[in-house]
Amino acid sequence: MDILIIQILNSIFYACILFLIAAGLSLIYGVMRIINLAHGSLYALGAYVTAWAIGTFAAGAPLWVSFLLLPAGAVVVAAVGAAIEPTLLRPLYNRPEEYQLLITFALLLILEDAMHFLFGGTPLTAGAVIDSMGTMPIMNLRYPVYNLLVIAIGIAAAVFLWAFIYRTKFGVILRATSQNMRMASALGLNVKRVYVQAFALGCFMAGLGGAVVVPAQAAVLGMGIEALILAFVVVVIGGLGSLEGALIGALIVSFVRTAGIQFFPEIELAVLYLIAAVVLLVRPTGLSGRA
Amino acid sequence: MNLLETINLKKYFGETHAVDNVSLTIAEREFVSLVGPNGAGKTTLVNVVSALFRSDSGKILFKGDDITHTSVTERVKAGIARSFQIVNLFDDLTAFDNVTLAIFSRQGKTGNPATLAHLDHEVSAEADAVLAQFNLTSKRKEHARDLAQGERKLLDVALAYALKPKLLFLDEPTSGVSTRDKGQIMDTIASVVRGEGITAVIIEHDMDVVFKYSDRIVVMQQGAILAQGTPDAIRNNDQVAMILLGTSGPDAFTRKD
Amino acid sequence: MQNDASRTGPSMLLILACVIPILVVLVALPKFVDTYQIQLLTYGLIYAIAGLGFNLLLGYTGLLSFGHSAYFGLGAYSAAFMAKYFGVGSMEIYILGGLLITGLVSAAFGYICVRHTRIFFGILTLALSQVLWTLAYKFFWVTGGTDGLRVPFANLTLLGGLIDFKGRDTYQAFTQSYYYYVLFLFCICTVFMWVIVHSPFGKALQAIRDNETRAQFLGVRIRHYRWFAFLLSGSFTGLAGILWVPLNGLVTPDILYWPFSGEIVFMTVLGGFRTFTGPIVGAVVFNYLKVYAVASTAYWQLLLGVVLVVLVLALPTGIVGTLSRLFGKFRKR
Amino acid sequence: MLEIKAIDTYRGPAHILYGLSLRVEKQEVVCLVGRNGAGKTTTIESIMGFLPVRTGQILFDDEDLTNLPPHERAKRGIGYSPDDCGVFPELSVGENLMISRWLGDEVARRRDGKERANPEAQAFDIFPEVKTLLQRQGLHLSGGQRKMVAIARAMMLSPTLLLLDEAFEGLAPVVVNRFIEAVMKIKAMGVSILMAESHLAAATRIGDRLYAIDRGEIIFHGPPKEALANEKVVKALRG
Amino acid sequence: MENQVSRRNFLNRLGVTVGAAAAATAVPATYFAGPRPAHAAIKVKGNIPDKPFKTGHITFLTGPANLLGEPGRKGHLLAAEEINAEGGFLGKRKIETIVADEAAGTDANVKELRRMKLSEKIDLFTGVISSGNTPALGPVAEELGVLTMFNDGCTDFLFDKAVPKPKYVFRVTNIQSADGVTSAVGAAKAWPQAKKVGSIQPDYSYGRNVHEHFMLAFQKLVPGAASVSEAWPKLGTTDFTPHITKLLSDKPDALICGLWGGDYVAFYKQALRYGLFDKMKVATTLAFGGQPHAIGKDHPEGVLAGAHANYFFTHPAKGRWPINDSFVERYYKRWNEYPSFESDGAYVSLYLLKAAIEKANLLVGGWPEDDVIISLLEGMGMDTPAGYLYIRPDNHQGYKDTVIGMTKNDPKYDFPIWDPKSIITIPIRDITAPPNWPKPGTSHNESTAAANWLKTTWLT
Repeated sequence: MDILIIQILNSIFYACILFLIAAGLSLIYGVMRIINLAHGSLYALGAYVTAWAIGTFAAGAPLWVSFLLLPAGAVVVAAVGAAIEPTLLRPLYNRPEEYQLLITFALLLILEDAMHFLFGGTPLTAGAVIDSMGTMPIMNLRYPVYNLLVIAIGIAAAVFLWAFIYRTKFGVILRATSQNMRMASALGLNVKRVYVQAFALGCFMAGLGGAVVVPAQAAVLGMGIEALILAFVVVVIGGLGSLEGALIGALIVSFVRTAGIQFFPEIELAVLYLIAAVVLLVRPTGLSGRA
Repeated sequence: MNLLETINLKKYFGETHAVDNVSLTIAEREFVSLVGPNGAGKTTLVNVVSALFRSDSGKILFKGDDITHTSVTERVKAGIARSFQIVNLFDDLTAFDNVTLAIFSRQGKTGNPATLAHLDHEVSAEADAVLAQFNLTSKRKEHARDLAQGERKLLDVALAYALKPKLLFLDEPTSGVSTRDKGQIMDTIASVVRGEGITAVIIEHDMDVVFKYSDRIVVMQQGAILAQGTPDAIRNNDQVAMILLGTSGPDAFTRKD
Repeated sequence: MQNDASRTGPSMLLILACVIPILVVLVALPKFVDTYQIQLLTYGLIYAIAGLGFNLLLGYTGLLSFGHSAYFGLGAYSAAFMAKYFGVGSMEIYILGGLLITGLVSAAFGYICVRHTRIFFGILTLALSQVLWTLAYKFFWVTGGTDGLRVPFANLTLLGGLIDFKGRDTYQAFTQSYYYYVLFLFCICTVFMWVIVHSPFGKALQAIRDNETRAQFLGVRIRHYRWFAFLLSGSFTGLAGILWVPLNGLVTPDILYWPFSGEIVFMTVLGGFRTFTGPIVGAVVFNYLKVYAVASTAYWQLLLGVVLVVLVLALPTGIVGTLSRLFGKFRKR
Repeated sequence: MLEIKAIDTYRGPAHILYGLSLRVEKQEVVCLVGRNGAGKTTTIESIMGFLPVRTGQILFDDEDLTNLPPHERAKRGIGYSPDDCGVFPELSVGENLMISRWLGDEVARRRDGKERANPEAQAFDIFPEVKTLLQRQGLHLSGGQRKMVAIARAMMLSPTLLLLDEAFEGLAPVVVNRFIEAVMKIKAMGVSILMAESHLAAATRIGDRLYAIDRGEIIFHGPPKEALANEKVVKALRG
Repeated sequence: MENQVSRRNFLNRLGVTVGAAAAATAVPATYFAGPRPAHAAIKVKGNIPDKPFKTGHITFLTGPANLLGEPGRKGHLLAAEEINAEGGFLGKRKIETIVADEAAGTDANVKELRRMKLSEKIDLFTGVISSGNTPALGPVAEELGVLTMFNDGCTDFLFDKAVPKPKYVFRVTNIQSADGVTSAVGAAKAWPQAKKVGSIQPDYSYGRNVHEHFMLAFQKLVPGAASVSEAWPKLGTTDFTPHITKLLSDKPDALICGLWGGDYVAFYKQALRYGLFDKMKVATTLAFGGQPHAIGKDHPEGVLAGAHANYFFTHPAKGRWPINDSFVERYYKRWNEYPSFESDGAYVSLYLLKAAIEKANLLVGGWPEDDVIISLLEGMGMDTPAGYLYIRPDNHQGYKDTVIGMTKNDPKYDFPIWDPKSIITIPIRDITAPPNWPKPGTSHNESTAAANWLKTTWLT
């Protein structure tokens, strides 16, 4: 029973992280029709920056300093995104989508090594944050309190993002641009600026995912490539460009993965890819996507 | 004998009745013009008959066979070809290759990966003949994207023609072409089509052209056939004249049910 | 964008005039350069075969597969299985058996994938290749897991047993013989692919790429043709995988993982995917580029990434495309 | 107010407009009539900035717009209702209107030097029924409703010039009259209008002046009545 | 009870020694790893070219495995610097090292080895951490004919199957099957009641090897013991929580953990948060395998901490084995950290080669051919920081007595070390297959010769 609770909590925790990454990926696709292969690396960058910031500035400082530094990864990644869009992506909007895919692949290669260069080859951790929050008992077992915080952040992010997209001026602009870019510009929206903002927001989400996950795990090279492929599975299952889809997909992937490790470890990953392939075949727009 | 027959054909787009209960027959070797104001449903009718769209209801008979539910390829094989209002070519291929492709397809050779296309002299000769018929010989080696608009229009028709169809739909073959080139293009097309005895249905708005080349004119409005007849009969039909000229004041917007 | 492949009636004389000197150089090369360079070039030629196959889909059919690692890996693993479980050492049997397996799988995968185009096609190919990757990774009792399977050249025979490499210190002999073996197959593949893209079928593929609707209205059965192109493409890439195994000595799941698919795309774009020779040049250059990048800096990915950025932004037609444009300008002057 | 000087516009490889010139004066309804594919939409899109103009100039209130992006043109008070209406399908009607209201505030402030008292007034005055649709998704509007929303939305921008592309296309006859009234109302509000129309009859009813376009060239320019009498125009528009 | 008595007998029969005794060498060695004493001058016969001695070193420069790769590289460099300070091999040939990253993947490593030999013309290939890589690189080294001293990647599979008759390839650290068996002996001694065993292993050959040999030995030592839970996280995983939960749910008495490098660090930190160490006894094979300071003070005490059955710098204890004292001192002075078993392995590799070269020079004069060096390396013995090392001629594998101990915090260090009282030493001959034992695929089909030997002969 206690195990079941922990496994459910863990699945939700993992779903939150996946949602943060996938929502950004989906948002960028929704607005700009670009599949960002570097998205996982941006997630990793968020993790590295937060771990580095906490390791550098919060050593020996009170706990609140660490919490203050937690979003550093998300902010930096958003800034990186805001720099990437106008320089690398903008020249390619009129070109076939192959080139957009390729440039993000190049970006992936560059980011992976840039992190290697900046943060070194050894994993960075921010375990002090999670350890300082301690654990709570769940019947016979213990569970890190920090994980609950991440779940809360994940839910808050989902609600916030939803509200942001469906309830604010910027959200209306974003949706309008994604539905009809030309008309949006004819109504006075600076589409270039909206694209930068959307891309930066998508990157922010990925960076946030990395930032909140790093105290619980660690920032290591290659974490982005693994995350990307799972985020891909998430958005394919949920539906490219759909926020609800990212949520549904993240939950499915996360629970299937937990069950997979418990019951069918040999084919856990294969099952996820197969689900994605079947969804693509039967409903290419995903479970909650529109035709 | 009727080559094509549509029976109560319908195609709606939401509230728009693009093709509304159209029953039309086309006889063999006829040159029919399809005219009518914007949005009358001419192009939609051609799209449905050429299987680009599925009809909502009704039947299409070709040479007496029911082809309502056949695919584009099957209709092409049966002998229905068409050109497009907005030029629809293989832009990265040469004019010559555009035409050879149609010939290869007609001869069922496109499935063959083991012979060199340019060594098929029979096809090359035919392609050159087709290009010559359409006055495109000098553009043989140009990529389709580099041709002038008028030449592109001609090539579009040439592609359809190279399929040696029984029935050829030509959707505004002179639209987007400067006035200068229009007459020449129509002359070329008409001479080829007449010369080969192909049944042709042309959507055209230049009434000079229509009156000059057609055996029969079909006038459409609001998705339905308003009138049809010989050029002379249509010329003298006041209702048609008013609609086509758009001079009928508010009546122009009256739906004919 | 220029398209060499679709020029009407390629001039045989001109082609032979270009090809024969290159061929002579390639044949004579082992006399002049050391084993290591020959070995690198062999890798390059093998990737070139993969690139040729891949480009039939990307360049000629207009479908971007992000899962071609699957067919390369399948070819490689088929050969490795034959070596490990059936004690087969004959390269010819590897090729026949491997082609059969990659052919069957690419036929099956292709049947599924060509239902979609554009980005969905890309994602579907990616997902399917990842399925194979996890299988190779997880079913270690068959595949050796991350350790992979060894295919030592010591047990290998070429030309139905005429050439073998028993005994010690035969690496040099192997490298030379195998280079010629691969070179020969590379020539066959190139000619074969050249015929395919210049055949009526190849023209039909280009037609589908340029204008799907119109191709349909010429009576071309689009999905059918795409499927067949997929099958051919997968088989070429599979052949490359088969040839790669003895040279590499072992096969690991890395070549099934999606970044390797990315590399196949990379080399094709590097050379220029709108030209016939682009993928060949791209594959050979990419191989050198990567080897020397890895050898000279720990940040080789960064180097490759920057090259790719420059390529996409400044030279979208790739090496061959850019050269032929420059050559064209030069000639016009 | 709006002056187009000899523009040449291409769509991809196709040369569409050949040295086209036209003018719209203050508080004037100008109709651009021509058949499908004659270049009407291309003209409108050139004015809006969607298509680059290869040669020629576009002046608005004596300012050269030729090289400005679309949103900058909108900011100067050019409202636009495209032929497909361009209503955002997954936004509510309210949100559709809101987008141009934000800019409209800026446009009005820049022009009048003060805030708009009631930004919605103009739009709802023209089409009161839009008020009842505010919660509805763009996707679920009928063709006529979509046209109304598109025009109301353009009016929210507080424009000085309104570009209407095929505003009457596909409308039931009763509704057409409502739209013609609406155009008159807009004109009375002091807004200039450039309409792309394929129906000569409708154009002659509402246009103060008329340009006829065929194959990318202006073949006639003058009062609507004269257009009806002009054989060249009539020929070009028949079909 | 009877079982326990006989088990104790087994332990005795195995020759297990407990506590700080150890380092009693069976054979007195002529050579030892470390700088030459000041009074002993280099005696060189014949002319030696002063061409640099090129060495290729592939190791993990990046990724979680860098925790093992880094000390290996540092050990190698320390030895090279010391030897070069004497003028190089035979006083003439200075060692030059080119390094490449093992994390680039097996295929890339194979290519890099070929480049090093064919293009850079290296004289010696060394390094390699992962046991996924040596079976790939070993045969390639044989093909290329490059003298090779692997300092790790110690899978049995290398000399059992991949290179059954090695010529150029040697390996210095203990054979892999000894890892699992050593941990099993340590665990059986500490927790004789533990019957339900859980296992968490990296999902590749090392993990499978540990799992198999641990279970094999443990079931012999603790009758009735059975595996109740297995978790196989991918190498390089950062999130172990689903695996930890799985282990918790299956409630084993003891856990055998073969994770290493950064993976182990991540695992133990996450396991702490779920209270895993309170719920079961934990035995590891490589907890102390990385840089010692990589393990924090938060690591629980009483965990059986393996060091690949090789070496941990606090053992032999200070004052008991001067070779170790001096090695630790010099290593710390050079790198400002303590050595790991990888440091020892890489360091010893070069000194082994040095000894063989000097011996060969005395025999044949001039710079000796590889063949002569190889024949002298075969069967060579040497006193090393870890104790006596012997290179067995039949399989070119280095053997030394295995050690393992329990974690304990010591105020002198910022990280846990072995509790001196808990350290056990097992004679290697008691836990591994003897020379010329049939290899897999000959008279048996076990995964390793050791497994077959354990099954058929051990404790019977």
